[in-house]
Amino acid sequence: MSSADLAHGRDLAPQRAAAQKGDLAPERDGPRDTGLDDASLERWLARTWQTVPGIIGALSSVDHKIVARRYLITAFVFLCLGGLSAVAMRIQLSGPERGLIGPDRYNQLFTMHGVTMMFLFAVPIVQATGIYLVPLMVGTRNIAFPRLNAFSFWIYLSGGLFAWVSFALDMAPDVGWFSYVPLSGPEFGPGKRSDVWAQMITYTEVSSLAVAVATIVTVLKQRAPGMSLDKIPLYVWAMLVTSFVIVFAMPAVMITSTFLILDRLVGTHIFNPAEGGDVLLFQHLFWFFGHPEVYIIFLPATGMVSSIIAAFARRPVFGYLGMVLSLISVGFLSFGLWVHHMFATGLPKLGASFFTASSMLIAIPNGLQIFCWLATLWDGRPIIRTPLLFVFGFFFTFVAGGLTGVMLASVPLDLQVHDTYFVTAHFHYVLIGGSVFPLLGATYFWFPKITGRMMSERLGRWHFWLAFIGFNAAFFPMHIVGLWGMPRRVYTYPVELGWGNINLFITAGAVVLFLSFVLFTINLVYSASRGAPAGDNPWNAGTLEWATSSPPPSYNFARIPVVTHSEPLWAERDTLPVATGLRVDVRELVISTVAEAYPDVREKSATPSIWPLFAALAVGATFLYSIFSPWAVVWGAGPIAITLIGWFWPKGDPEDEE
Amino acid sequence: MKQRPAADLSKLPTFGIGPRSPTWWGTLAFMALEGTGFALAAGAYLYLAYLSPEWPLGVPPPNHWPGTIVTLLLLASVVPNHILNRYAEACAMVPVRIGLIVMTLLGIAPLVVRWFEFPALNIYWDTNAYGSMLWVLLGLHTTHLITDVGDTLVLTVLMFTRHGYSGRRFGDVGDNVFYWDFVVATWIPIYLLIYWMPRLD
Amino acid sequence: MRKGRQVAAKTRVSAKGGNRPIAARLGWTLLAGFALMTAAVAQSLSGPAINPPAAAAPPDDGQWAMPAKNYASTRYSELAEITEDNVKNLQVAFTFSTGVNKGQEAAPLVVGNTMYIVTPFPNILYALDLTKPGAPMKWKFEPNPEPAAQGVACCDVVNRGAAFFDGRIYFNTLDGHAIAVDAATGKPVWNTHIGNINIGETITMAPLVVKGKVLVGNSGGEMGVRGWIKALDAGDGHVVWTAYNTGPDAEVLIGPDFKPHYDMDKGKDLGVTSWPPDAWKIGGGNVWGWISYDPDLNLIFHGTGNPGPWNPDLRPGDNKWTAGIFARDPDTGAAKWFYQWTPHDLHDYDGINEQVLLDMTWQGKPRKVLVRPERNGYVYLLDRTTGEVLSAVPFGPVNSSKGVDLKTGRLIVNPDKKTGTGKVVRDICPTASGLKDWQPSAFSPKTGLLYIPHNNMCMDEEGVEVNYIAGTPYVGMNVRMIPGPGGNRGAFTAWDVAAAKPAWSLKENFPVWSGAVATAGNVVFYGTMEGWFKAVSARTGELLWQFKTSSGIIGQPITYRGPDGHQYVAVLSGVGGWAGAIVSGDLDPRDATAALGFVNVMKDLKDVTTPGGTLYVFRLP
Amino acid sequence: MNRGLPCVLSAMLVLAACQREERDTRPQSALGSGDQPAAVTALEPGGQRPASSNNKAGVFEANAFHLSEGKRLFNWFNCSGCHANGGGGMGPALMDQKWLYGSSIESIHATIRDGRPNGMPSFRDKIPDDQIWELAAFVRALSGNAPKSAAPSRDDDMMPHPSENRLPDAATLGKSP
Amino acid sequence: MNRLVCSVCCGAACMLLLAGCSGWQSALDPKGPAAGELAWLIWFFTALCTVVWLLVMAVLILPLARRPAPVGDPLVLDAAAERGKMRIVVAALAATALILVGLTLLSYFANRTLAAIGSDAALTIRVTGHQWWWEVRYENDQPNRILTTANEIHIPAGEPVRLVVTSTDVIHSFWVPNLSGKLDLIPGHENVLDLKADKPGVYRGQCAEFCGAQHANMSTFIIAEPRPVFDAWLKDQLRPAAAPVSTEAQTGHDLFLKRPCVMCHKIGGTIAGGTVAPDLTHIASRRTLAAGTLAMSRGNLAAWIADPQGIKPGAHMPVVGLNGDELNAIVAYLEGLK
Repeated sequence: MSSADLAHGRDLAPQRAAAQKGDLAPERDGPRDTGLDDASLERWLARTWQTVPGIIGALSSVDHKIVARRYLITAFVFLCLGGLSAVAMRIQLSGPERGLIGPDRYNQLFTMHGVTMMFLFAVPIVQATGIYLVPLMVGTRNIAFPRLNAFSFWIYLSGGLFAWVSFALDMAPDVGWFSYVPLSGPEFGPGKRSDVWAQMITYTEVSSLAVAVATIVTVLKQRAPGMSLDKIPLYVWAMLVTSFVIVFAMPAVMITSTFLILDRLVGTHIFNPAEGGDVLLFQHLFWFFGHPEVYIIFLPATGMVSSIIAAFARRPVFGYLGMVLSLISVGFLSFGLWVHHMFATGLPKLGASFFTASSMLIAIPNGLQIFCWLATLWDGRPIIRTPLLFVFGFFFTFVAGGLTGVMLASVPLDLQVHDTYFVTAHFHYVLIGGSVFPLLGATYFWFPKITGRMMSERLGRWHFWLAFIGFNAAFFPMHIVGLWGMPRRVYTYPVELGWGNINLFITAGAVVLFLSFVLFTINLVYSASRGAPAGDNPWNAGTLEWATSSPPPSYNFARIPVVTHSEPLWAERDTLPVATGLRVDVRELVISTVAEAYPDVREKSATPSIWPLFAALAVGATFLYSIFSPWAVVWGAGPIAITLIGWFWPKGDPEDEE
Repeated sequence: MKQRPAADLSKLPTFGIGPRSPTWWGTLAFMALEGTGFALAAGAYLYLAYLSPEWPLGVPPPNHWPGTIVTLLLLASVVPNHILNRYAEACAMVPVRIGLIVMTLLGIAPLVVRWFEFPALNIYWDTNAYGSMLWVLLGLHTTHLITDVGDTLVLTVLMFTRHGYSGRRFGDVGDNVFYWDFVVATWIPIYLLIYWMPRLD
Repeated sequence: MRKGRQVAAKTRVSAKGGNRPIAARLGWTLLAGFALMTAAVAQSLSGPAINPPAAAAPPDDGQWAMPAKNYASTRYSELAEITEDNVKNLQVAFTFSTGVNKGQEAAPLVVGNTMYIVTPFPNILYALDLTKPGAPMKWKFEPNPEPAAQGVACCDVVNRGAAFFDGRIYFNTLDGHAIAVDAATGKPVWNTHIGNINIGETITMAPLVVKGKVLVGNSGGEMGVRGWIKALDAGDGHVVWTAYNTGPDAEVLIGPDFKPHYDMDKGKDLGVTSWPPDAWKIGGGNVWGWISYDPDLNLIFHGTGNPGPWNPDLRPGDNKWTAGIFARDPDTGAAKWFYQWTPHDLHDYDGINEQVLLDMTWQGKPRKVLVRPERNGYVYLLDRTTGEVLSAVPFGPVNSSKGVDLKTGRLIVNPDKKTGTGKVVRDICPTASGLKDWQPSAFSPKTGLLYIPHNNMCMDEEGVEVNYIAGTPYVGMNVRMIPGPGGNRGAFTAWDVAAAKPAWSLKENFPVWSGAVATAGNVVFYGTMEGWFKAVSARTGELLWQFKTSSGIIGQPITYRGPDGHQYVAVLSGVGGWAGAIVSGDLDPRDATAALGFVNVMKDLKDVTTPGGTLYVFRLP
Repeated sequence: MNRGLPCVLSAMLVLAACQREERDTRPQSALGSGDQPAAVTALEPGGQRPASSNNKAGVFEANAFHLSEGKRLFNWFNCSGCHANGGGGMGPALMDQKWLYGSSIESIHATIRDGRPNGMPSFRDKIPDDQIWELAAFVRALSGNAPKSAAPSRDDDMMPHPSENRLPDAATLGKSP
Repeated sequence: MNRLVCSVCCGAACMLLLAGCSGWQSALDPKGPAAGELAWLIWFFTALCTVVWLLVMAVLILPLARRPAPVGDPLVLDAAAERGKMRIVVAALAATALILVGLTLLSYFANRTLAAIGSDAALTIRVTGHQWWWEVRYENDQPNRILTTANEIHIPAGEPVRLVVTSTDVIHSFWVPNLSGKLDLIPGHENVLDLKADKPGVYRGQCAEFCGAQHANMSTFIIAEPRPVFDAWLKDQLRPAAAPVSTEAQTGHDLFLKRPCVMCHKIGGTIAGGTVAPDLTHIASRRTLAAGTLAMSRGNLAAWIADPQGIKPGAHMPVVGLNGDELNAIVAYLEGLK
């Protein structure tokens, strides 16, 4: 690619005229990286892109890696909380008629487990991984809208705290993570428990949506020069599709939870069957989000699997185009099958059969992905390391979960297994198998990039086998006990039904699974401080994140890479082609065109700011108050507006002015 | 890893307008998600209407004049909006300032209508599900009006400060124009749903 | 907002494709009120004579000894001193405060030179001496009923009047006593306890004395009370017979003489088999309205109240013998025939309204008939010897049913307006209070018109779960009433009995909850809930005179010849009853379901009237 | 900061919420049998009346679960038959500020338990004492005397009246519905 | 490694074989045509899915058995081999699609079979869900033969029965796995479930949609009996409650009507007419108490009345505070209500 290509058609004639008239401030210029030697370039960039030390600096940081790290750690803490609540439930269920936990607390526990795992762990952690990796993989210096990104973290953190503080106060939601009306409605859900659910969902989804928007724009507009659509890493494709799914699915749950809080708080009748509302409307709206939600969690995992498989099989993933198309079609199809969560509600038979067909249909793109990976592995000569072990675990469990999913898609069959432990087993196979195992693999895979140190392979293998055995021991028998008639969400069961032994076995499995996570935590903490130094590219992988140092500097890349191949580091073994000409005294990055990724504009990325935190606090306080009074919206509007103006008002930085 | 310069970006402009700017794409993404919200709320309205033996429930259709006036105002505002857009693209400060003031006023005008319409509506939100959905739809759109007018207002003030002499600000004006189009575009289906669908029978 | 709803209700009733017959009838009703007015009047004046049977309506003696004036229940006086021309000169002769500010539904009685008034709870009986200026109190009798009875009285603690027979005044107290008082001295003669307030039984009706028997029925259809009618010996008050209106034939006094006209009423123990097990024991069918008596046929006619609870899901079946009419032998109580206005009543259509006994020519044949403007919205014409329905025509907007099948006698229920547990059915017309409730109409043989004071309202209903707990309400229905088509909540309609269509109709803002009286001077009197006492022309409905009383009027006006030989008109003013409970009970208008849904449609009544209890008597100067 | 926010939040919520959400299904031990009848009038000879000695009933009033149980029982025990959904009918309105027999929760408890002469039946022995307290708390909530944050909102039945959160705001909107 | 995978598979297979063992409330132990159809479907799907899964696992694991070859250039791919692989992938995809079409058709036809089961049902039973019990009403054209009972549903064996299910509070789900799939009870909706028990027997069911505090203890029993036994039962249940036979039972009867019991429960033939709690007219003829929470016995009755909140916390049955004698008397009375 030559400079001539880049300049083609990129001029701004009218604007130049305006500048001459004085309507535009004259373009300022500063030092460029063109002639700088590596050391002084890095000095310049480090000073420009640094996160200011000190507490204010930390709170103002807009570095996508710092925000992502916070996200990852917070999500991990919520994972632990969710896991602990699961263990507590399993202990209660380890035998028939146990009195350890009463129904009231148990119902809060399983609700918190579901809410935490779905909204506070699974979605945030896949997004957090994306926040960290996507800018690196597309070769840019920061995520698009970095302040929005920081804002979303504060929102997420306070939303999660909000949920768990209310749990500590005995006011956690107790109606299940999908919180069906009328049980969660004004008449049958006394107190503030369902309000906490509703507002906490709306609130945390604001953060997911913000991150999704940032991710989309990063992928579409900030790719390194030359990274045309067919050269985007599969992981980035997965995050892009996921973000689109989020953009179209999350509003549904926000609408649902908003309708619910309206019903509860200001007496609307949207879900009141007596006054023209309908309780099934809630389910339609919720599952319009709820089913894509599964793919929001699963699609990024497929991206991780693709990355790991490519690195260990030592070849690009087989069938790139097929993989991308299957990602996109899964994204589309995920919106067409929400009704299969409602087969037992007595829908018209023909409509239900249609949804059987559409639910089965999604197995085809998923199958294509599986086949492509298998073909890739078949071709390669994989060396078994922990990340790949987890990918094998993923295959083992996810395929099983996918197949039980096919069973659930069948209307008549679903009528027997719906809302039983069979379903519990199924979605844990899909979510843990399909998402958590890849995530764990991804942790082992990218940990060296994030920390600069390798994780312990020995502990990793122990971790894998404990997790794998514990997981299957805990969840495989659930299929059986579900078919034996055990409904989900029961806090106890009678002796006569003979579910005692198998439940004891399940609990034992759950404990093993939990222990594996203890081991994982130890490995994380140990390796972060004592692990072997990793180097830039320990796995000798091909995508751009491995082109920079481990951990990456605040500016990611000293010079923006120019991409010629979908696995740039494999294509350019010795020297990486880079672009020059960016300013080093301000946060300048390259905006490129959507399809071809021609460099188009040198735009400035936002500087650190404390205002996103203030804005998050204002929004958080509004939401908290809104549980108690609808006037919160009125009282909260002022502070929110002020913080937002503070956020967007130019402070005289060059980044703001040009 | 060693690096070799392969492209020189120094001649690239420092700001882009419209689809060339990431902000435009961010705005588009927000429109997509808000549009989904509108679509789902409208879907819920239609779903409940379909289930009901009659619609609206227990009241005559709402007086369409406030809605019609708002529609006319909004449609009329599209013209100055796009004139403003042209000036913003040309980075012409004085016309942009005038255009922003006009757009602020044109944004406030429908809000004034709404201010009188809400208390005069045919039904309250807590009367029945029809009332609830009516208020939800109207409220949703009013919220967008308010936020966009707020946005326009701040931008107007900004354009009168020294910060206004920046390509980015003109880009922001373009995005504001873009978003206003969205606010107008979402109104049309809601207008038909609220005022004319109940009169179809 | 309310205005909007009225319009909506109207368009729905008239415009919906499914309701075309009703719409057509409604059109008739409305049209008739204006366009056909003159024609109707002309026809009624020239048409064949319709008169009450002479034995049931003897020549007028200027007295008013029973609330319905006579056994034929015509509420028609032959006094003609007050005429269409001079009624505008009416002025107050005297007033009298009853001292009780509850709904005054009673008709004053005038016998000889004394006027008797019975108040709502605590049911004080006053005797006023009409011979002296200002009609001072002659005596009063305080029965001191149990105050707790107020807690089980549905719809205000009213009393609908006393009856005079053979030197005694007979009346009932809210707490279930029938009492005979010496008319001259005010001393009690006997006092029989026949109702048990602990299971919710009260008595609000005016007794009727027939052949030495005092006929009394109980109230409490909203409390799970089993309805009955008793005959008490006028002499000593002992119960001669009791006829229940639900349960086995033996208790309903259905015997071999029982010959209902329609198949649906034939069968053994229908009072049991048309109910779910045990439900008939708490099934309502009370007798709290009007009884008529035909001496020639030796039959009494009484309606039966609604089945309980209101929620129809809890009582599948026809629910015999509720919401119908019985013809019984007054001596034994034995039922002769029965007709059910509203089988398996869905909307609290009590069947207790007045029946006017008339002899007329129907389709060329002379028939002994019974005219009855019924709560479900139809004016029924029944052959009173057999119970055959000759015609049933709606006299206002009705969409809860689509007419009466004259072959089977069955009301054709509109399935769209069928209520049930957990679903709100909107815009049911008429309301639970009926197109016309207890408020009795008057019939003038001079015009051949029946003057019907009635309501014009619709309602939303939702069945809900309900527990039977003895002595507490057993309703199971949330109700919310709204004004009917046109927005006027009441109307005063003159019904041409021969033509079976309205002659004219006056719109009233509030339900016309008072009775009517017609006179030979071609003047008809009625009162409104704002407190206006109105005189209108019997032929055209033209308003001739009105007087604003101290409170809303829900009482029954009467007219009599005073000791001075002049004609007087009397009425009790004092708002209350079900319709006026919002004022008399000081209810909260914010709750749409208050007073079984009536409050919702009467929110503004508190702004126009206050509780009261005053007798007004008028005469020409 | 990160640590400060949750602390402040939790402190606030602890103070505000703990008891409100507790779901004690056997609360009888919290109160005596309620045998000490409450005075029903504010008028008392001999100067100032002594302060109420027993404020335990407040437990019921501030607790969302008990209020919602009270609301359920209000319908189950046919209270709604006479008092409708607070607007009254055979019995007086409960959602206004007029109290015939005293507005304290103890007075209402006494009213339900022992009845009142003008028609209110006595439910002594018919309703367990806990449930009477729950009913009394709900009755007070009807007229806005319980914390709104704990009070139940609309029913899933026909709308009887504007939602609880709307009531005081009718004036703000300039007219009542 | 391989051995381990094998043993896991074997273990899984063994567990599946065991699956048929726990018969009570098991979808795998069908006792009616609907459940039979569904069990067949479950087994078929399971078998097919197992085969698919084993194939995928085989393809995954087999290359591991090959000796790792030296790593080549990651980007140099043999075009012919790629094309060959593409063919295999496409073939696998086609096979997947074919299987899915087959399964979709299979479920469609199974659905049709299920719909046909109750087309000639002579008996309609209305089941209304309450927190946390089932109200059961046997519909009849003759109103006085309508029977209302609770929690236990007697049906004639070998005959299709139509259940009309709805709810008055929250969503519940009716599920008797041995006989049929589940169906939700939704306020504002009426759903129809047809079922048939092939043989007499007692089949346990349980609420399958989370419905609040006592979701776990909301069970039901379907008792299928030969037609004559069923008819006799129905007739017997239509009788009013048995009169108390002992003085203690008489005392209990009186207490029942004087104490809080009367506020919620119905006993046919007495003034107790509550509908918000289970009908107790023939409570002693039922197998269990409190929607399957306790077996019916004198001791359990006493325990339940004395402390329902200890047994079923959150249930709507309150602690009523009876002394020992009162409790015994009421239990004696209820025990006589056969």
